[in-house]
Amino acid sequence: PGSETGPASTTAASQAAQGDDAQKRIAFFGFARANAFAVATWNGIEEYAKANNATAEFFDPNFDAQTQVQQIQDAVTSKRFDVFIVQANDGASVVPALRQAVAAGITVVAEFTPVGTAYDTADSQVPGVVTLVDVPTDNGKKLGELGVEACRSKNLDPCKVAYLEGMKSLPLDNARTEAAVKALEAADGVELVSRVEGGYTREGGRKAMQDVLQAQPDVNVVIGSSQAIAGAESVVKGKGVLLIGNGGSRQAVKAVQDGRWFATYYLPEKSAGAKAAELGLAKARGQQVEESNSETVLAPNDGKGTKEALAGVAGEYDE
Amino acid sequence: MRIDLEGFGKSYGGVPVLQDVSFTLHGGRVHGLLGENGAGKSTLLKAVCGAVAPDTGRILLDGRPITVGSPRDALRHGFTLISQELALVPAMTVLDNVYLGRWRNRLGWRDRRADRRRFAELSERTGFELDPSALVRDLPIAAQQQVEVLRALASGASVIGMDEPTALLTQNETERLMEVIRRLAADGAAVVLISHFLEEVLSVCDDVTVLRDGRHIKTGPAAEQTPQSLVGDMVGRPVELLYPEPRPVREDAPVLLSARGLRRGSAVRDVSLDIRAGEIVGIAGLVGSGRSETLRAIFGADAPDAGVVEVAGRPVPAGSPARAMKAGLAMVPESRKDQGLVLGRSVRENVALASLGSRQRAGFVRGGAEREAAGAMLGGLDVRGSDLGGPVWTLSGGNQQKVLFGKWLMDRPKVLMVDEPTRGVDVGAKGQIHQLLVELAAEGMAVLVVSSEVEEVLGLAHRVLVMRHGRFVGEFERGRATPEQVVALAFADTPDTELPEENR
Amino acid sequence: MTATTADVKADVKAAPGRSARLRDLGIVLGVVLIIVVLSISTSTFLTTGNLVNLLDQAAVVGLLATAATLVIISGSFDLSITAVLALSAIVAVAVTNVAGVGPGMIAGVLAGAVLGTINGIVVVRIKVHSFIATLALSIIYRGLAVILTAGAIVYPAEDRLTAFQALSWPTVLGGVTAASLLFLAVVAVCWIVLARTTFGRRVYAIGGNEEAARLSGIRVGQIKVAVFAISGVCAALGGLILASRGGSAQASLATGMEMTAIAAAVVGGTSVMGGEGAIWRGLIGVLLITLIGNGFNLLGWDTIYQQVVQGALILGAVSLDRLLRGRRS
Amino acid sequence: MTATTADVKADVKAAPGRSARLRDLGIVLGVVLIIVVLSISTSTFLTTGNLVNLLDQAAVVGLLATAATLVIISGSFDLSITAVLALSAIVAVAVTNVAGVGPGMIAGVLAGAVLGTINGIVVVRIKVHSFIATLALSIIYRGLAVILTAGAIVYPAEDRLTAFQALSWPTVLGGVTAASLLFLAVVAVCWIVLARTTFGRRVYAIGGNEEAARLSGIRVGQIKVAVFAISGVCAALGGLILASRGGSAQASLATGMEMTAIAAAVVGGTSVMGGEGAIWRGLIGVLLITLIGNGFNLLGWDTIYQQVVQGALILGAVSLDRLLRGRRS
Ligand SMILES: Nc1ncnc2c1ncn2[C@@H]1O[C@H](COP(=O)(O)OP(=O)(O)OP(=O)(O)O)[C@@H](O)[C@H]1O
Ligand SMILES: Nc1ncnc2c1ncn2[C@@H]1O[C@H](COP(=O)(O)OP(=O)(O)OP(=O)(O)O)[C@@H](O)[C@H]1O
Ligand SMILES: [Mg+2]
Ligand SMILES: [Mg+2]
Repeated sequence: PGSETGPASTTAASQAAQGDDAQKRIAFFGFARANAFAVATWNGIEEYAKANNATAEFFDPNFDAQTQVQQIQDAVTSKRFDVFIVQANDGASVVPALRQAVAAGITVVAEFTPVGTAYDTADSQVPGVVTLVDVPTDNGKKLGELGVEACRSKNLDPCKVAYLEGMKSLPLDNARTEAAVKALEAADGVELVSRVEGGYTREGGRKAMQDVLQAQPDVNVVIGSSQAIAGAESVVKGKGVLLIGNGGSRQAVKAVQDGRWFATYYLPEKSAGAKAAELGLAKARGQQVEESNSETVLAPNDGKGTKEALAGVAGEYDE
Repeated sequence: MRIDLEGFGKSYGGVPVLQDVSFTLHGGRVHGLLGENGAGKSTLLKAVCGAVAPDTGRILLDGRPITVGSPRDALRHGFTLISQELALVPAMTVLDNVYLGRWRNRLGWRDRRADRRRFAELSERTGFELDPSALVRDLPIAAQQQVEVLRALASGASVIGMDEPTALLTQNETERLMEVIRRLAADGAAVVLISHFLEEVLSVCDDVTVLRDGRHIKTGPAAEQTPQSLVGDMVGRPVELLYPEPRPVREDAPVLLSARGLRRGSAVRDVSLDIRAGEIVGIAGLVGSGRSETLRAIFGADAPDAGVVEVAGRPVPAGSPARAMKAGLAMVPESRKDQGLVLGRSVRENVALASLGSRQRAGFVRGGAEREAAGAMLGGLDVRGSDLGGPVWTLSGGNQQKVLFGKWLMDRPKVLMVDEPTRGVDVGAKGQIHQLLVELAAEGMAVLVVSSEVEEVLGLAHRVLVMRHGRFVGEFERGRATPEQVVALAFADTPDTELPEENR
Repeated sequence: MTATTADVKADVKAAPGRSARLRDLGIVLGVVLIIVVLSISTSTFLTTGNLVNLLDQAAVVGLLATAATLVIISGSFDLSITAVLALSAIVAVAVTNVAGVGPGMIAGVLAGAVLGTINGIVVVRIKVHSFIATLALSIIYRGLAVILTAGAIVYPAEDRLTAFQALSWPTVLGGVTAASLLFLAVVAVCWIVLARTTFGRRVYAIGGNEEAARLSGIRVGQIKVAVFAISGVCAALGGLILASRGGSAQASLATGMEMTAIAAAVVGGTSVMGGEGAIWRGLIGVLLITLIGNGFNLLGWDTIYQQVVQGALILGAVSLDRLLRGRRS
Repeated sequence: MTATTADVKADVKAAPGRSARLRDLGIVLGVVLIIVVLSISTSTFLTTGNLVNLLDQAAVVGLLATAATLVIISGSFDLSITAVLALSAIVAVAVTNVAGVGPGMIAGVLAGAVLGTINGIVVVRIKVHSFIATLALSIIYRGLAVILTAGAIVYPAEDRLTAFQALSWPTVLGGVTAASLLFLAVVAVCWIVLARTTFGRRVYAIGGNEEAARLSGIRVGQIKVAVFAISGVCAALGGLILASRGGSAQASLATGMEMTAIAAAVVGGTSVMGGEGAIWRGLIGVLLITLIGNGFNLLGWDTIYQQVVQGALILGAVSLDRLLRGRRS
C-alpha cells in the first residue's frame, strides 16, 4: 500500500502477454555489495540470467534495513523489473514493500532470509512471494545436532560446548540460537558452558574465543558463524577443540576437508542464487513453480557439512 | 533602598580571593569598586549577582536577608550584572541579545515588534546607536560592550553591577554611558561601577570602596578622594600616574613599517603609513572607525583587498600572520577572549605560544627554558594570582591582558602593533606597560598603538594619526594636540587639511 | 553626532538583507539541481507515485532529523534517538497487546517522552557531555529492548494488526500515507515552535552561548530537558511508523539511522557547534540524502559506484553551500 | 546552593595543584574499580594469558582511539578512520600480491597517510565542518573499497600468507603479539609528540581557540592536515593488524568501530569541544570498554543483560570522573 500501482501492473501484465521469450529483468536486493556471501548469490543470479535471456541488477543497501525497503519501493516505481530476488537484511520491514511489488505484478523471490516475522518455516508469509530460504530454526537445530555429533565422535562425556551467538539484538539470530541450544540440551552428556556474542567477523570471533578460553579452558566444542570460527581457530590452535562453523565459504569447506574444523553448515550460495533466479524467471514466464522452498535441498546432507558430506565440494565464495 | 553585603568570602583551590568583605550600597547612588588586578572585584560582583557561589556572605535587602543562588534568583530580586568578559550569544541579533530570555511574548509567541519598540526607546535613552538586526558576532568588540550595557538596562534591575563597562569605549561613548548611569541613579537604582579609570570613577560615583588582595580596605564618599589617595589605598604604595616621555626618534632611523594603499571592504578604505625605528605612532578614532581592521590588515589577520606592507624595506606577503611574524611583525589583538588567549590552556602555554620556535630542540619544547622565559616575562609584567600551570581563564581580566601582552614580547619583534594594550589593566600595571612600550621603542622597535583612550595615545606616541571611516584624516606631532582636538577631528565630517599629502 | 552614527551604520558590513538570505540557500540550490537532473533523465521521477513514495521514505528519517536538528541547535547531541525509537515501538506493541491499539500508540509516545526526559536529566545533572551520555544511554535502551523482547520479534495480536498498521495506510490525499502526514505535521509544529516562540529563542540562546543564557536568567536545565523530551517524542513517532509498516517491532529497529539523521541535519546547514540552524535545513538534508538514493534506484546505474557518487554528491552540496555563504566575518 | 551547568566552568576547575591532578584521575579510579572487582570475582582475569589477550583485543580499537583523541583535541572529528582502515588494508593486500609483503605493508601505511591528508585538505580548504566532511569522505572510501575488491574478500597469495600474518604472531615477551607491540609503540610516539613537542602545543592551541592560534602565527591549515594524516596512518596500521590476523581484507572491515573509538576517546575525558585531553585518556577509555566486554565473558553472565550493564558502567565511570572533577575543594 502507499503508492500508485495501477500503471505498473498494466505494464507488467502486458509484458507477460508478450510471451515467455521476452527478455526479463531481475533486481537483486542483497545484504550489501561489501559482503562476499551476497556477492556469491549475485554471481549465481547474474550467470543464470545471462544464460536465460535476462538481465540482472544489484541494489546495494550496505546492510541497512530501511535503505533496502526504499530500494524495493523505488524499484517498483521505476518499472524496470519483472523479477525481484530479495535477500532481506530485516525480514519484517520489507514486507509492505514486497506487498507493493506483488501488487504491481512483479515476481518476488525471498532468498535466504525468511520474509515476515516467523523464523521457523519456509512457507511464504507474504501472499504471492516465492521462497527459497534457509529456515533459521532449522539451521540452529542442525548446528546443535552437529555439536552433539562432534561430542559423540570423541566419546566425550561430559562434553563442554560453547556457542558463539550472532547479534543479541537480531531476532533471527536469537531464533537460531534458541533452536541450537535446544538441540544441544536435549542430548545427554552435552553441556552448554558458554554463550557469548561472536558476531560475524573474525575479530569478534577471536575476541570471544579468547574470553571463552579464559573462563572455560577445557571447552571441547565451539559453534559459531564461519567468520567467527575462523577467528576463533587462531586462538584454539593445537588445543584439540572441535570447531563447527555456520556458513559454506571455500575457506570453511576447506577447513572441514583438512580436518581443522569438525563441520560447517554448508549451503551452496551461488547455486542458491541461480536457483532463485530460476524460480523467479520461471514464474515470471508463466510457469508453475513450487512456492515454498528450503535452501538445504541444494546442499549435501541437508546442509550438515561434515567431512564425509563435503567430500568433493568446493564452496562457492571466499570469506 | 539599602543593600548590605555582609562577610563575603571565596577561595579557589584553597587560595582566598575574597575575605570577609562587607559594605553597604544605597539606592540612588553610584558606588565605585576599585582595586588592583586580581583584587577580587569581579568575583565579589559575580557573587552578589548569583553568577558564582560565594563560600560565605549574605545580602540584606532593606534589612531582610535574601538568597541568591543563581543569576535567575538575582534577577528576581532586581540584581543584574554586566560582566567583564562579554557574555553574548554571537549568532543572535543585537535585539535578541538585549532582551535575552526576556523577550516580549503573547502566550509564548515571540512579539518581535514590541521588542523593537522597546529597543528604540532604549536607544533613545542611552544614545547608543546599534542596528537591532545586526548579528552580534559581526560587531566590533566595543559595540558588543554596548550591547551588554543595553541588556543590563533592559532588565529593569534596580541593582546594577557594571564590571569595567568602559574599558573599550571611546571618550564619547564613555560620556554617554556616564550620563546613563547618573540617570539610573537619579531614578533610584543602586549602581556598582568597577573601573580602572580613576577620573571617571571620581566624576560619576557618590561612594567608593577599595579592595586589596581580596580584603576590604575602605568605603567612603567619593568627594573625599583624589586619584592619588585611591591609588595609595589600592596598591599600598605611591604610584607615578604620569606618562613616561618617549625618547626622540633618531634622525637617521630607518623606516621599519611601511604600508601603502591598504584597503579592505568598507572598514579600511585607503591607509598608508610609515613608522621608523624607535618611533611610537598612535591611532585615535571612534568605535568602528577601522583602527583594529587596519592593524589586522597589516598583520595579515585578514587579507587586504589592495595595498602592500613592508617591514624594513622588504614586502610582507599578505594574509598570513605566520609570514608577518617571520618578517618581524607582532600584533596584540583587541579581544583577548576571541583572538588572544587559548583560555583552557595554562598560563605558561599561552605566553609561550607565539614564540614556540625559539625554544625548541628538534621539535621538542625545552621545558626548562620555557619555564624560565615565561616566569621572567610574567614576573616583569606583575601577573598575579595563579601558578603558571593553571588555565589562563582563572586569571582576573587584567592579569589575562598582561599574559596576552607578554606573549608578544617573548620574541622581540621589529614592529609591535598593540590594540587596546591596557584594556582592563590597573593603574599601576598600566604605568608599567607604558614604560615598557617606551623602552622598547628606545631600543629601536617601531610601535603602533591603538587605544580608545585618547590620553593614552597622546601620552605615549611621537605622532598621532586620527582615523575616520577607514581613512586617516589628520596627523598631530607630539604635544601639538589636546584630546578635544583629536575627538573633534574624529567626528568632523569634512576632510581635514592638516593631513599630509602622502597619507591621503 | 547623529550624522556620524548614521555613517557608522552605513559602514556596517553587509547588513543581513536579501543577498545574505539568498546566499543562505546554497544547499537548496544543490537539491534543486538534483531534482532537475532527475526529472529530465528519468520518466519515473516526476510521477505522483514516486513523489508519494519519496515522502513516505523520508518520514522516519525526517522525524529523526527534526529531533537531531533541534538538539544540535540547543548545543547538544542525541545519539540515542534510534534506541529510543526501538524501545518505544516495542512498548507500543506490548501495550497494544494488553490494552488495544489506541493505548498502545499513546504508551509508545509516552515512552519516548520519558526516555527523552531521562536523557535530558542525565545530561543536565551529571554534566557529562551529551555525546557520551546519550551514547551510553542508547546502549542501555537497546539492552532493555533486548530484555523486553527476549531478543525476539514482537507483533500485535492478529485481530489488532490491521488497526495497528493504520499509520502505513494511504490517505485520500493522492495516496500520501498517514505516516507522511504525521511527519509533516510534527515538522511544522517543531519548525514554528523553534522559529516563532520564546521557547525557540531560548533554545538558540543556550546553543549559542550557554553561559550568557544562564546569566540572563534562562533556566538552562529545564530547556535542555524539554529539548531532549521533544527529541524522544519525535523518535517514538518514528518508531510507531516503522512498527506500523512492518506490523512488528524488534530491538534492532533502525540501528545506525541516528548517524543518517545527524548527517542530514548537518548537511542542511545546522552548525555542529550549536546555536545556528533551522528545522527546514534538516529537511533539506533529508531530502538530499533520500533523493540521491531514489535517483540511483530509478536511474539504474551500476550500484557498485553508488557509494562513491553518494559521498561525492553530499560533499559537493555542502561545499556549494559553504562557498555561497562565503567567509564568515 | 544549586549549581547549574555553567557553574562548572566558573567554579569547578579551580586552581590546579596537586589535588586537581588527583581529581583528574577519576576515570582511572573507575577502571581500577572494575579491575579489582574482576580480579576478585574470577580466577581467570589476573592471568598472563588473559592480560595478553586483553592487550591484543585492545590493539586495533586502541590505535583508532589514539587517532580519534588526537583529532578531537585539535578541534575536529574524523569519522572516516574505519573506512581508511579498510581501504588501506585492501591496498596492502593488493600490493603484497604484486610486490611482496614488505612493499605491501608500506603501501598500506602510505595509503592511510594519503587518505588522511585528503581528509585534512578537504576540511581545511572547503571549510566544511570536519564532522560532515569526513562522513562524506568515509562513504567515498568505502565505495572505493567495494570497487577495488568488487565486493569480494581479497587475500595475499598462499606463499606470502605466512609472512603477511607476521603481525598476529606472539613474540618472546610472554606471548604478547607483534600487533600489541606495534600498538604500544605508536601510542607512545603519539603521546610524546602531543605532550612534549611544539607540534603538540600547536595542536592543543588550535583545538582550544583556532583564531587565537592563527593570530599567534600558527599555520592552522598545515597542522590540521598533519593531524588528519597521522590519524590516517594510525587507522592504516589498525587495518594492517586486522588484515594480518584474518589473512585477508574486505570492504566492510571494522564497520562502525569509529564510534567505539570516538566513545573511548571521550569516555577517557578528552573534551568533545577540543583543546583538552590526552592520549592516555583515550587508552583508559579503550581499557574501560575492553574490560567490560572481557569481564562479561569471563563471568559468564547471561548475555541478555550485557548491553544494559555495559551502558550503565560507561555512564557510571564518566559520572564518577565528572563528580570528582566537579567537587569543589
Ligand atoms: N574560577 C577561578 N578559579 C581560580 N581562581 C580564580 C577564579 N576566578 C578568579 N580567580 C582568582 O581570583 C582572583 C580575583 O579575581 P577577580 O577576577 O575577582 O579580580 P578583579 O579584581 O576583577 O581583577 P581585574 O581588575 O583584573 O579584573 C584572581 O587572583 C583570580 O586569579
Ligand atoms: N555600531 C556598529 N554596528 C555595526 N557595525 C559596526 C559598528 N561600529 C563599527 N562597525 C563595523 O566595524 C568595523 C570597524 O571595526 P574596527 O574594529 O576596525 O573599529 P575600531 O576603530 O577598532 O573600533 P573598536 O573600538 O570597536 O575596536 C567596520 O566594518 C564597521 O562597519
Ligand atoms: Mg575583573
Ligand atoms: Mg578596535
